[in-house]
Amino acid sequence: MSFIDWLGSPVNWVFLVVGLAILFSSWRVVTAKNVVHAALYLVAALGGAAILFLMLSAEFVAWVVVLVYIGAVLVLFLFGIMITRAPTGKDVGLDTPHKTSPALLSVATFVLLSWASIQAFGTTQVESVGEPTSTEVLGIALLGRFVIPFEVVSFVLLAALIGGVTIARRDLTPAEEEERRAV
Amino acid sequence: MELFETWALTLIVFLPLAGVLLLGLVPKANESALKAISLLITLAAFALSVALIFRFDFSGLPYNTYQFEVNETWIGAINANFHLGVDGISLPLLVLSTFIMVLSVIYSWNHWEEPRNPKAFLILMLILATGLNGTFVALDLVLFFIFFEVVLLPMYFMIGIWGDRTLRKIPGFGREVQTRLYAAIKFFLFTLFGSAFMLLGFLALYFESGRSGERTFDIPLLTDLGASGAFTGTFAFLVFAGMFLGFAVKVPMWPLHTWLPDAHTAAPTVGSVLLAAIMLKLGSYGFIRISLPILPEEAASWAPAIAILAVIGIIYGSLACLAQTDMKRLIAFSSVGHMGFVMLGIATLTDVGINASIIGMVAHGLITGLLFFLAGSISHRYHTREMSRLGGNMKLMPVMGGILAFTAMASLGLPGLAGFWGEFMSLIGSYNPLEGLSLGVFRTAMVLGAIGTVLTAAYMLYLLQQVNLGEPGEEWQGRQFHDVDRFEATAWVPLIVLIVVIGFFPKVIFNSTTDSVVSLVETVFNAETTASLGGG
Amino acid sequence: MISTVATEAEHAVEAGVTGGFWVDNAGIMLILPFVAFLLILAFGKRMKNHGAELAIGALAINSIWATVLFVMNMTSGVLGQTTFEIARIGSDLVFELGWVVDGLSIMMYFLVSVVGLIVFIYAVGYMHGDVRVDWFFAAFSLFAGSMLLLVGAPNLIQLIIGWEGVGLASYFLIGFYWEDMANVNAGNKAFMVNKVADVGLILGAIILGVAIGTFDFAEMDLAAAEHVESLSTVAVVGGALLFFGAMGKSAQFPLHIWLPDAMAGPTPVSALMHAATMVTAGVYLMGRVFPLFEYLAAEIRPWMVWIGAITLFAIGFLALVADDIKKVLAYSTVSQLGYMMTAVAAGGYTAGLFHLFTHAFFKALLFLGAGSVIHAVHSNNMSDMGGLRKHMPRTYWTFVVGTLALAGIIPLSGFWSKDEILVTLGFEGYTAVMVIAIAGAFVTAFYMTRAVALTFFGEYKGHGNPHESPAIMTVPLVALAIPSILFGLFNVPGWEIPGIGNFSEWLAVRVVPMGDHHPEAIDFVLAGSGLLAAVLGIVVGWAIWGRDRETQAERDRFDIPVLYPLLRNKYYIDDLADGITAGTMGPVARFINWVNDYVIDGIINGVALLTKGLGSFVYGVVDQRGVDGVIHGLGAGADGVGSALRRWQTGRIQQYAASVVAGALVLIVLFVFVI
Amino acid sequence: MLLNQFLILAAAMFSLGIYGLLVRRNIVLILLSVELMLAAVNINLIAFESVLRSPEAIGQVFAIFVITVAAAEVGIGLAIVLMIFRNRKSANVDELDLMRW
Repeated sequence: MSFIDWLGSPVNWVFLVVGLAILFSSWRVVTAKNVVHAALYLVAALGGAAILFLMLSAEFVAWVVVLVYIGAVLVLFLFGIMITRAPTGKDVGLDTPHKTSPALLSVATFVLLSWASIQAFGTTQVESVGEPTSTEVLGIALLGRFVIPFEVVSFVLLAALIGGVTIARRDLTPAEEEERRAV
Repeated sequence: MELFETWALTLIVFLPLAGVLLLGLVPKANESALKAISLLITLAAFALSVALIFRFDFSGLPYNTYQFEVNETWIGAINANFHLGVDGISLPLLVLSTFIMVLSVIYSWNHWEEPRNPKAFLILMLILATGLNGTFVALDLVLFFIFFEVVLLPMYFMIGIWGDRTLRKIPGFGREVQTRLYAAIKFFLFTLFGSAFMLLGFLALYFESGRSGERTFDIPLLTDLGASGAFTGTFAFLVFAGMFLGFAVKVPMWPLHTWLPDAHTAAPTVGSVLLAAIMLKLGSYGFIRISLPILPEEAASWAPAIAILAVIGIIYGSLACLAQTDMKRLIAFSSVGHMGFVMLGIATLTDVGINASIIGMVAHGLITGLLFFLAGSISHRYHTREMSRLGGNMKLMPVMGGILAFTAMASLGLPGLAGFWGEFMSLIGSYNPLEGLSLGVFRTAMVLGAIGTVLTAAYMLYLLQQVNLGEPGEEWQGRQFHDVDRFEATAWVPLIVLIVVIGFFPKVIFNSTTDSVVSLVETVFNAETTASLGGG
Repeated sequence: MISTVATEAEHAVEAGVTGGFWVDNAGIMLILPFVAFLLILAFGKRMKNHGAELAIGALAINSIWATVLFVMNMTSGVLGQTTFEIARIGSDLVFELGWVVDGLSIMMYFLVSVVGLIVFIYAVGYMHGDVRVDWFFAAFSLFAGSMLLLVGAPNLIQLIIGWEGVGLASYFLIGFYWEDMANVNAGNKAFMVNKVADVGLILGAIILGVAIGTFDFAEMDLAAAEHVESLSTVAVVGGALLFFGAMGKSAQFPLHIWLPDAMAGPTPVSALMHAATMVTAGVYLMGRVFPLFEYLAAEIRPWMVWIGAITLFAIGFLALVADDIKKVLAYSTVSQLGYMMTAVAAGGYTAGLFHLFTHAFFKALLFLGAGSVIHAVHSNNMSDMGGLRKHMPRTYWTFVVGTLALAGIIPLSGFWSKDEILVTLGFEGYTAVMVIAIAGAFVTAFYMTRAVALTFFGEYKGHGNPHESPAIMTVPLVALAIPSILFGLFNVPGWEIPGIGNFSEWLAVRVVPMGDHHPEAIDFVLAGSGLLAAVLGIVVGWAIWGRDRETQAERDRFDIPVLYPLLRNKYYIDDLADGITAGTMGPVARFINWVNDYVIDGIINGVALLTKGLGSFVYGVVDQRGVDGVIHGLGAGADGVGSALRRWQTGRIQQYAASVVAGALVLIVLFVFVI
Repeated sequence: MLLNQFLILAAAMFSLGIYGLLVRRNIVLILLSVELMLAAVNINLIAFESVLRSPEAIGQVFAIFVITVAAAEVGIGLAIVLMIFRNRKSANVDELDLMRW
């Protein structure tokens, strides 16, 4: 199948646009000199991913990504950035000076993974946008076969919640403690 | 009651672990709840093990048939199964283990070593209980190994945290070290050293068992293979050597015993008790359950060496006792001697000898356990274990002194008390060891062992003289000491009663062991058991 | 010189009674004192007489029981055995407990119960107002129970249990006043010497038990009586070992050293345990396994006879120099035990045990008399006594009765039993030993006369005003004096009490014939020489010591060169034993401990330190200076290479992460391309 | 649509994430890179699911799990960042050399 054939399908046009957007955003996430910008580019990359999910008839997951990642996690990140007083303007000191070997490693990873996928799957077709997987199916799966992992994950979340609070809470200095007791 | 048959052992082993979780939920400050839970858990395990006795089939099943078996796939990849079961040999030891655990909890009720932390201590005790109970019922080498090693950790912490805080000069070390730290690390490394080789032995057996079928860690299956002569030659020699190292360290056999006096001396009272009463038995039990049946030929060729080491242990341990100034250290060395008798019994490879070793283990568990309880209580009151400072205890605490005298007498193997049978029957066994074993070695061992009983008497009398008799020292004059309190009494009276009962009626143990042992010797060593008696 | 006036005993199994209430339940006797022991421990402190009631009550029942059995055995012979299994290993090794009722054990039941009862009653008076009276009676009951367990034992195992039980009670009671370390040491010495001997007992039991296939005495005796040839070697070794065990308990030379020291206990203890019953356990054991020596292990009998002979003669001499009246009696006991042992070893089953029987009464009498004296003058030393016959007439008369019995004056009991020993020695061909035994009779009479003279004659040398002991102490004296006089008549050669036979017949009620010989008529030559020696001893003794106070003291100080220093130092055997134990055990023990701490532990610690050292070497030298040094050097030399390499050693997370990624990639490549 | 187009895109995203992980100094940015990698994984999962079409939509379920765990990870990660920042006044990893000794 040639590239032209491939372009003959309109969904692939969509894919091309979204994919390039994702790639660009991702690239900016890891190279942006501004921390806030990096975070915002991540939003874009994830948004692109969500579109891909929609294309792959995973509607529910797509909206989860939008809600959880873009809605909640990113806000968390921005908070983190602000609290840690990370330089919000351009900052040359954000990266380590040695970029050669990470770059080599990441290229190698990419080559290896791509090569492996091509070898493994060749021209396997994905069904074009079809009937989206219903939330009902997912719900039954989550509370049926996967109920134990589901519960475990919810415990992980709970633990993360409590742990986050515990870790991040500042111990009062003796003076402050005194003060609090006085009140 | 099907449910009981299949779940009893699992419950006995894992109830304490469940107790650990339960204890974890109780706040540290709520001591009475912590103690009550531990007591209930250990009592439940004990009650279950007693129930086992009543439902146990004593009709003389052949060796390698186990009761209350559980056999579930566990780690399928290496064919390791969750295989539990008891037979006549392990039943008394299992009951001993659960029983001593109950008494330890009772004793702990108002005896906490500094730094006081009942919660942590009880949790460690319950973990220990799981390891100990598990080792006695595990029928899979991997499972056995895990239980065998689980025991190490709680004991390490018990010694390391609640141990003796005095400084000690160790030859070769630049500066003085805290006794507890030295002892804990030595204990841990020593035992781990041994068990590493043991694990290698287990793995070798696993791979070798693949020659004639599926690879397996299953002890009953390996026993069948061993009896059919599957393991021979250099392979068997090396495997036996590995397992020997693992078990001999735990027993401990001379010259691998030096962790024991340090660990015992430094450990908190309950730690010493559990160490002496149950943990030492893991090694000798391992010999009976694993080494002997799986590698019978090697056992026969190693037997003289084991007997010689055992006898050296008897004489050496007793002599070393005579030079001690520290009460607990003396009792610790006495264990070396007593376990020497146990190993001598095993080395004879006869029904008499192996029975002797089992009753010896039980008796040693009861007696030395009680001795360590006493030593703990005495040093708790006087704040010293130096025998030169003690003396006249009979005057200050007559009841405790009386119990100490009783226990010392039991320990020196007074006929009519539990300790006698193990020693006496070991000697009978070594008079007529398994056919083919060197009579010269074993009869010499018998004579030396008998001489060892004299030395045993000597140091026990020395202990009594130093601690109990004479006038109390100047520093104690006019001091009021609280004699045995009710928790101590509750923990000790059952031991005393059992020591007397077993002494006059050893059938309570032999009823369980003898059929299994006789069958073991007959099937594994193809021996005429009658050869042990009635020959010439 | 000796006519063969003896016939072999053939009436072995002649028992008319083999069951019935008294026989089948005889085990109650074995249990009662233990019950008393436990009850006294529990309630003794709260009782009026500190538990003496219980102890005496138990022994009173026992005495009645034993007397009934004794009389039944006199008239018709009693034989019975009841056992129950306490352990079974395989099909052959069976341990049992139970009780034997036969001539020998009935005699011992009678002895232990009756003498025990009398001594217990005496002890109520003697111990009045002393410390720990409840514990005294508890331990005494423990002793009585263990002793009955021992003599009632149907097999070696129960015998060993009782054997060690009496040893334990002995240890407790010798060290009864444990505030004083000297007493504690005496107890330890007794226990240890016995323990050494017990090695023989235990090994002997094992060898015999395993070889014969049973620990049961009856079966053992039967096997021996059948002269099973294959057992002869075993019997010699096992028999010798058993004898070694008996030597300890029955204080035979050179294991006698504990007995004189054992006098540290209260006097009733010395009377009952260290004179009348416990120390005779060895002789009893020899009697119990008598067929073994008679039929199988005859080779070792001469050795045993000579050990007995040395004991009876050499140790008797020691009594000559002792000032402590209890020590005199203790040496006398050892000497008499020598008689018994010699007799049994020579083949005189009846002779040895008859002497055991009579000796129990008169020696207990002597000890109780000595106790009465000690009670009055508050000192053990005869140099603090003298002239007491006026102050303590009842004690005096009974003591004299005991002395005459012990010396072997006709017709008191000691004469008859000693005479039978002499006859047996002569008959069995041990003429030299017989002569020694006659000489021993002289020595016995000699030192006993000294004791009587120094205690009761002359003038009072002590403090205060001695007076006769209360009735609770003197009545037992009389109660013992009567059998001391009369019981010899049980076994007069050629004569028997009408209708009930004589002692040798009673004793021969066993499952197999004992094969010993009895005189059929009095051998007047032998009896005369024995009597003459005794009388001579009394006369000479009286000539030396039977004077006034000054002479007594002076004569008592006299000194025969070589002999007296030797005697005063107890032939140096104690010193030798102390030297050996103290000189070897202590240093050896310390050496072993040193080996443990420095050699074995040294190796262990050395390995540990070595490992630790290796660790620091690897880290400090190889890693920090070596590897890092190389890297630093390279880094300094070639900046690019250096910084590239230094990455791996920065400790920064990201470099590690990079390594992880690189490693993962390598692994993937490996999996994809290679495998 | 080819399966590979998604896979290769995901591979690219993943590689970029690794790059970011290795070159960024600021911990917050490192966490962002990790998120990127997780997103790449999710794309893979979804893509495979749309090929396999399992009745229980296993791939999607797993993607949801991954998202959940990622959320937890971010929470904890940021908490740690906060703490480290408070103690060391810096959020740069190369100044965190506690592991070097």
